[in-house]
Amino acid sequence: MTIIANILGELFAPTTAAYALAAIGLNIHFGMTGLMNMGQAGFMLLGAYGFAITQMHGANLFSSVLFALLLAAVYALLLGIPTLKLGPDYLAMVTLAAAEIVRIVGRSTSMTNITGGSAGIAPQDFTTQFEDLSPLPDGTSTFLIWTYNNNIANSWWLRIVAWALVALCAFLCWRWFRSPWGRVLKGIREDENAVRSLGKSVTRCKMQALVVGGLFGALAGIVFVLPRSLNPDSLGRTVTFYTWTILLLGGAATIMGPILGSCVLWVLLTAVKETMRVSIPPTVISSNQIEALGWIIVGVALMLLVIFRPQGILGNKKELAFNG
Amino acid sequence: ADASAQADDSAMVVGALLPLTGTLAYLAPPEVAAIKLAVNDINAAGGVLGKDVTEVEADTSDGEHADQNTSAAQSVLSKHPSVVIGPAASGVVKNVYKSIVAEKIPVISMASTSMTLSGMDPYFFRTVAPDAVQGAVMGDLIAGDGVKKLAIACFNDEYGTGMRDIILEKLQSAGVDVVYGEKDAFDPAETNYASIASAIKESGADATLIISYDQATPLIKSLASAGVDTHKLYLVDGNTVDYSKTYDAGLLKGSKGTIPGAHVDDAFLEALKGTGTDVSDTTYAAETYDAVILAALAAEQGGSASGETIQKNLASVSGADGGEQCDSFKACKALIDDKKKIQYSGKTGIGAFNKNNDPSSANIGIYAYDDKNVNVFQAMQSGEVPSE
Amino acid sequence: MAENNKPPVEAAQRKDAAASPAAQVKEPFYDLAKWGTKPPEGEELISTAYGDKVTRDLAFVENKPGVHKPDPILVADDVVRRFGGMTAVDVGHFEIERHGITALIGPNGAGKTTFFNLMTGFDTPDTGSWRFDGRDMQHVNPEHVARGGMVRTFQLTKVMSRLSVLDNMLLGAPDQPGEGMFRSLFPGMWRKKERENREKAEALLERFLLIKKKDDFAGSLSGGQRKLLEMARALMCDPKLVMLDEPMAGVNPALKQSLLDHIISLREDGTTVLFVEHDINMVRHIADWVTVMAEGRIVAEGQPKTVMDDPAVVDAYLGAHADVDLGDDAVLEGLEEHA
Amino acid sequence: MNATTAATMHTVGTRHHKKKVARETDGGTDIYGLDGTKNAPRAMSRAETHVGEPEGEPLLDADNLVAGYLPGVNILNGASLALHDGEIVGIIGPNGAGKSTLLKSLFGLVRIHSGALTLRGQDITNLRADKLVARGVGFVPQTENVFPSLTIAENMRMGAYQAPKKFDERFDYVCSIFPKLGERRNQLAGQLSGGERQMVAMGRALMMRPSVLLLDEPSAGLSPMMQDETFIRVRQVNKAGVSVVIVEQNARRCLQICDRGYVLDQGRNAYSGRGRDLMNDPKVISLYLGNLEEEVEKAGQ
Amino acid sequence: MASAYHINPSRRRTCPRTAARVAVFAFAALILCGLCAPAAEAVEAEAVETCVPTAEYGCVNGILQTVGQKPIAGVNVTLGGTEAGETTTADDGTWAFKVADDGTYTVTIPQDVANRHGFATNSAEVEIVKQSFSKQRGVVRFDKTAASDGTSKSNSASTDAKQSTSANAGTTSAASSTSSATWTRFCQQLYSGIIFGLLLGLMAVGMNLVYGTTGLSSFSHGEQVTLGGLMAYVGTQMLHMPVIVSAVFAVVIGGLTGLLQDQFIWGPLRRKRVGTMQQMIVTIGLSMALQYLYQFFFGGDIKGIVTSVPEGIQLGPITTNAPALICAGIALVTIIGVTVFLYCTRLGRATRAVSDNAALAAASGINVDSVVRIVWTISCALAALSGVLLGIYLNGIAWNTGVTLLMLMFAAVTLGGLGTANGALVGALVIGIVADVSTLVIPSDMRYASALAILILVLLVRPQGIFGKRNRIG
Ligand SMILES: Nc1ncnc2c1ncn2[C@@H]1O[C@H](COP(=O)(O)OP(=O)(O)OP(=O)(O)O)[C@@H](O)[C@H]1O
Ligand SMILES: Nc1ncnc2c1ncn2[C@@H]1O[C@H](COP(=O)(O)OP(=O)(O)OP(=O)(O)O)[C@@H](O)[C@H]1O
Ligand SMILES: CC(C)C[C@H](N)C(=O)O
Ligand SMILES: [Mg+2]
Ligand SMILES: [Mg+2]
Repeated sequence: MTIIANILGELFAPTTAAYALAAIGLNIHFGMTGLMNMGQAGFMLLGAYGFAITQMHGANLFSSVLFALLLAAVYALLLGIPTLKLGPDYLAMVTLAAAEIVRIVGRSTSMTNITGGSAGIAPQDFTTQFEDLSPLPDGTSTFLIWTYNNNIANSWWLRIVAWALVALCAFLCWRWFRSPWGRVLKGIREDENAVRSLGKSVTRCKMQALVVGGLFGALAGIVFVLPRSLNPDSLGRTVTFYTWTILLLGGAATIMGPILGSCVLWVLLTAVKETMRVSIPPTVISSNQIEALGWIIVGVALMLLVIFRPQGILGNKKELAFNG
Repeated sequence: ADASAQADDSAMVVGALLPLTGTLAYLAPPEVAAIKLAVNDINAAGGVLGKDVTEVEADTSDGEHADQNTSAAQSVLSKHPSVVIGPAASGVVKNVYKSIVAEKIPVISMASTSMTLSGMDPYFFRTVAPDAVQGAVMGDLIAGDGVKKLAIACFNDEYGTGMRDIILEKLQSAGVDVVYGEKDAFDPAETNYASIASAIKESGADATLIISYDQATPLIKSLASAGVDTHKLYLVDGNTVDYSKTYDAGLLKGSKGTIPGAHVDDAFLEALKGTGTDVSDTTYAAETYDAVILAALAAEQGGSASGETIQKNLASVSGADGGEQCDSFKACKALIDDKKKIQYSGKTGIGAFNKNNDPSSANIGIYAYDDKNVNVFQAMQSGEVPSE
Repeated sequence: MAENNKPPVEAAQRKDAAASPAAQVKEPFYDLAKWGTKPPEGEELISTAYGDKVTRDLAFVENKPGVHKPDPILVADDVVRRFGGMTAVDVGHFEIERHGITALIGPNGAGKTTFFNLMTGFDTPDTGSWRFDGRDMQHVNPEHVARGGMVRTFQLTKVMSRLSVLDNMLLGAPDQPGEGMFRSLFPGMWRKKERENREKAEALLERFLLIKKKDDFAGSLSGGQRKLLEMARALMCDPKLVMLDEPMAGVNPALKQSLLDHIISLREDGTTVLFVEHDINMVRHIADWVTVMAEGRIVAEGQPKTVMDDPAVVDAYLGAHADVDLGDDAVLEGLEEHA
Repeated sequence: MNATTAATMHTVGTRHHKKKVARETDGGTDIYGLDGTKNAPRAMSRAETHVGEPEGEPLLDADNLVAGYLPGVNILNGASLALHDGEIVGIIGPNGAGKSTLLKSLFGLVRIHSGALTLRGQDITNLRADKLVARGVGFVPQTENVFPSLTIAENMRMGAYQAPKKFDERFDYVCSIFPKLGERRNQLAGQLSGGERQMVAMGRALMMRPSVLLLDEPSAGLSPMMQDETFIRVRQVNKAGVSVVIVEQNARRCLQICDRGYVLDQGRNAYSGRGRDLMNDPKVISLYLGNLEEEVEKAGQ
Repeated sequence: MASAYHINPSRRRTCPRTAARVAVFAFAALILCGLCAPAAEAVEAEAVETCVPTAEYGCVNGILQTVGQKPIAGVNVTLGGTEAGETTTADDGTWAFKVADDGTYTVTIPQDVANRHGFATNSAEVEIVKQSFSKQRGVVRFDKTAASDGTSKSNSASTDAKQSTSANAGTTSAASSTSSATWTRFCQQLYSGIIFGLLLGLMAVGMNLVYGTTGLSSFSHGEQVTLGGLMAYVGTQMLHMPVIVSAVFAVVIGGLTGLLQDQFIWGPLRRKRVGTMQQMIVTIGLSMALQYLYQFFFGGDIKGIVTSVPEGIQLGPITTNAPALICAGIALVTIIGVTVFLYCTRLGRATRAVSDNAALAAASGINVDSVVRIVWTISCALAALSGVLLGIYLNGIAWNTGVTLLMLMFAAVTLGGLGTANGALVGALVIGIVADVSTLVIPSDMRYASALAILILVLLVRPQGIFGKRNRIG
């Protein structure tokens, strides 16, 4: 029972929401505009830094979030102005590199005074305001089969806020997808020169997409660090890769794809690992090996999912035929 | 409240958060074994409050998998533990402790040595002394050996730079010049040590201090091939291990290392192996073992396996307000049954928890490498852990 | 699709086919030529005002390269583009008459497409300046060029594969307020315009025989259909000057013929047309003015008839076999003799 | 047919069509309402399908092919084609009729769902392309017919992939036809002009020396001179013993050199006949070939 | 880490003052000692050979050595302060006192010894607090000259790189020797950058081959590298084979995995016409599975392929060793071989043709499937080879070595121009050299950031990479 609660709990865990947000942002980048952003984690990290650092210095919650968004937007502009003319694979590399640079600089000893260096920022330094804002009473609540703390860390309150954000972003995305703006973005995805020849401002649209997706990424970063701590290494390449996996698993260029993908990935991961923990006695293979085996299974499952449903869970198979 | 209420009349459940996969996975086997051993020992002595103690584990992975950190915590939490042992690394502790202590369940970390964790939360304890302690010992060791120019190869990680700063302070007062690495630290994910090695070689240092995890394995070899004297290395707990299988004999002869905790005897290692886990060293095993025993004793003394009770009694069973010394669960339980105050002195030789929930005193073992590249116990330095 | 929704022609055909297949099989499924662009019954045939004016104006222009024209819309001076050691374009002076249909012809690799690229900002020349409608167009990026009213198509078609044909067309429409990021969130602000655009797009698609494919991905179009879409999309913009790069290569001759009427009607809507084409009949049929490019330079200009009869053009472009029936064995024998 | 009657006809047709379309597009996805399964089987004699076919066993015989790109949507709805030894066969038809699809399905690049396809009597249905090349079939696609990041010379080498030793000799031959290719041999094909690319594509096919050559609009984008050159060379190659299937929109030119021609419409055969017969058939002219040339000439006089 | 930052400036500022204070105290202490020594003798500090602080005792100890670190034996060391004592230094110069009481102690050596060796002072003061780790032991050293004191301070103020000047070299030649040391350092860094670049190039070239043929950026390529290293480890350390045999074994296994992967994963995906993005996700999944598979079998620690330490070779200003040179040589030769293969062989051209347009390649008579299979096999074999060399050169291989280097591999191929064979080499060299040489000016934990920044800068100037070519528009 607890296992099932745990597994299903991942469906709406804050981490799932954070990844869903990041993937929605990435969906705007890649699914709509065709920007191969391999550095979504960079946006997340900057968002998280922007939020946590200002919180640490006592700013109020709203301005902290605003600052985080601002930071991500500035980063997107800095990144976008020179790089948006690059071909997709090259853009991928530049964004990946830029995100790594953000992380490496953030964790470097010379930045300790600002970012906390490799130690990052401890949760007690930046989560209190958010937790205090909660209208819920202190303590723990149980809803159906799930029991979580109301306000602290991995809490109901965070879940509510995180999923509200996801819903908001998904709604925006939905609006955009079916709008002329979305159409221009999709046109850019297919062939930017064609769009250019029709008088659409490709650079502006790409930049808008990069910024908007980056802002969603920054929100994702905040949601990601709220239940834990801010550690630059925890928002590294792995996170970007997971985000991509989520996006393509759910189906790129769909509204619900990123959300569903996130749920599937984390539920799958937890399901496998939890089941392994209880079903294999450590006498057969060591605990280390059990956990490793869990990851192996998840890796293989991911491969199989893509192999057997390459367009993603919600994707359109027809689109796949024109992938080139 | 819900969770602990349930735990009140039920048996004690020890939750363990261990780095079973990821970059710290090499540390896990002794910890796993130590938990098993402790649970076995407790149950052999009749369990806690008459019931057998059970154990649940989850894999926190490493700091790069922060999502796994929290989901592991959630996994353990959902099984209503009375106490959570772990996580090992300081960074991971920060990622998970809040959601656990919010449930009023004590967290006892066996290996997180960052100084920023001191007194972080009333429910957070550790059975290992913070880096300040080891750093001080190491600094004296280096100065006392007459080193004039020291190079420091330190990795940029909370543990690495934190420890380095303490050592630097010590060295400075003793008049040792740091010719490399005073500010420079390398990336924990570094793979290519050639350039660091050549920089150290060029710096003309007469001894080298390496603060790292198992990055030391390739680093030492790079140093050796760059021509740095590998008989004058100083290693810390992250990398003071038996290198007899790793290098040709004699490479490290004369180098020294420090490891917190009392020197555990071979019997303990044998006992660990007896749990069926494949262990080759005892790094952090004693700390893990003691953490479990302390928690069990606290439950026993408080008469309940709830987190709150354990938290309340942990300091007292560790000897914070005196009592009769005892060194095993069985012996201590007997004393508690006799309604006596106890003071558990375990495998690590740490003192009672202080007001920061750090060990009030600790031991640092000094080791030297012999010509087989095995770290041989030399001496033990003990003292009080600063609590300011 | 329900049976009774079948196009009547087809339904009839199918019935007939069942009755006497052999007799019916040679009937086409529909009559393509009927899909021309002639005005509906009762309406005036398109006005010929602009056409007449241009013909009048150009009649007095000298037939020599780089000549000045009475009312140029595009004027290019000293435009040079080199790739490595090769000079792809080296145009001294070139003008395009407003409201005229100008054909740009020349052998392969003459630099026609490159010239298009330069004019529309997709490529930057080594030297040169050009003015469009009185505006200096140097260093203007492609999107602004297009918004300025100079729209081009690509020789190697660029369709947006994973967008429907209709969406491809709608992208061509100018001034859609919904293409702003914020405004797009409020459908009220762009619904109406969208509807208008859609109507226009559908009308165009119908002319270009693509209406049945309007909801399919453009990536599924055949080579010729892509050309058609490319051209139709450019016409969505209502450009002042449309530059068509071999719009009819690969288009079925019957359809091509009917589309020529459409191009002519564009002129009467006030659009200037510049097109590259290798089909001499088409050039003869619709062009008011012909410019010949070779090795990057403009080597001849003039009235279609004059230019086509220029021996230099015949030599370099049309070739010796222009009026010969290639099925003739003599052609092959001649070849062997030369060899 | 004169221009005025044509004009009236057009008008009616257009209007008529508009209504038709409106209804049709409401309905659904079946592109032509011609789902192969719903269609009544065609009961045509071989002679009717392949008018003017010479005696004997065809070299390449496609019978009643049904093929398509996406599951459930057939593009070819029973197209047939026969190529005899030493023939040039032309295929013409409106855009989107399925001409390219037919060639691709002959060459194993589009999946054939039903129908028979034989080469010299052997079944080659859905055979992998490179195996067909080994059997002497060559193919020039309509679009994307060069390797953009390979140089011209390398593109030619790919043409001679299965006979690398003959490269020099054949390359000289190709260069004699398209001198430009020789001059620019080290330029990347991706940087070439549209027409130059087409030359590369055609040259590649000529490098191959197949026994059956499938050409998809080889003349598109070429200057008139080069177009003529191409057609002449095709004939020359044909005389040297290569049987050719050629799809063309430059239909008149094509039919001039063809022994026989097929008109394809909506994925099936509409007409067939000797090249010259088709060229002069008023029906075919009005439907597929147009009369631009005549009109221009008329205007010119 | 914050403290590290503050230590330096504060130290610089306070040191002279402290020194002065020490001198004053020493003087006062001398006088005090002379006056009240008999009275203080009540408490005696125990002179011991070595001292380890315990709950009962603190330690005052040290080593007496010359400035050049030669031990000075047989010198009297006097302890004064809370407790008093006397001892002589041992042969290795060490001396130690066990003290029972907390308090301030003064250690003195004879003035003439100090003068003879040019020590700045002959006495020092320490505070002992038995219970406190930082104060329970006081280490006293005298091996500081007045002159060298100054130099070392200015040295520590300058960057680490320049500190190599030995303190006793004096002030005269300091400037010139600093620059020559910097030059040596530069050469050495450049050299190690080149070697690493070559290895990186070898790693990347296989990935570039796959990209060049299928358009797929393989995220599991890092794991293929790891596999090579681990297999070599299995060969040398578990099967006890010679290194060469193990390397061959590793390469064969690597190639085999490539072949099998293509057979069972990539081949079917291609046939289903799955896009490269989707395939990329499959490689991410594969990478994950493989990483943990390695952890499953080999655990989480770093494995050394060879246990011996190679002897250094001096080449001008550069120190190196035979294995490094051999590894670099093999890498270079292999990369050149691959380039020749790509540009001068029929199969090589075929791979490039397939990458451009697989359908057309098939229409040219290329068996696309078998070409791609060969490419996968070669790519994985090359990865395995690079894994072996890497394991030897970097002195160890762990389950995550490949994945940590993946980023650099990507950077290298992108920098050079995706899909171009020599691009991987040049890109890798640039990355390797920049990463290593930049440590001369920036902290080494940021050195990869500098390499990545170079990547970005180069791409801004040449968006298609160094060797990439652009196709025309239109
Ligand atoms: N990016 C480029 N790099 C090198 N050469 C180029 C590039 N773009 C075009 N060229 C060369 O410039 C010349 C002119 O090309 P362009 O495309 O303008 O010819 P064109 O007149 O359009 O020919 P076609 O009728 O065949 O389309 C060609 O020889 C082509 O090879
Ligand atoms: N890749 C594809 N996927 C789906 N449908 C396609 C695809 N390619 C072509 N089609 C459809 O198949 C039909 C026939 O296409 P095909 O390319 O065979 O036409 P075609 O006769 O060669 O026309 P054209 O003369 O314009 O080249 C068209 O309706 C087209 O929309
Ligand atoms: C596992 C240990 C080496 C962890 C280290 N002491 C830390 O605090 O991070
Ligand atoms: Mg052109
Ligand atoms: Mg076609």
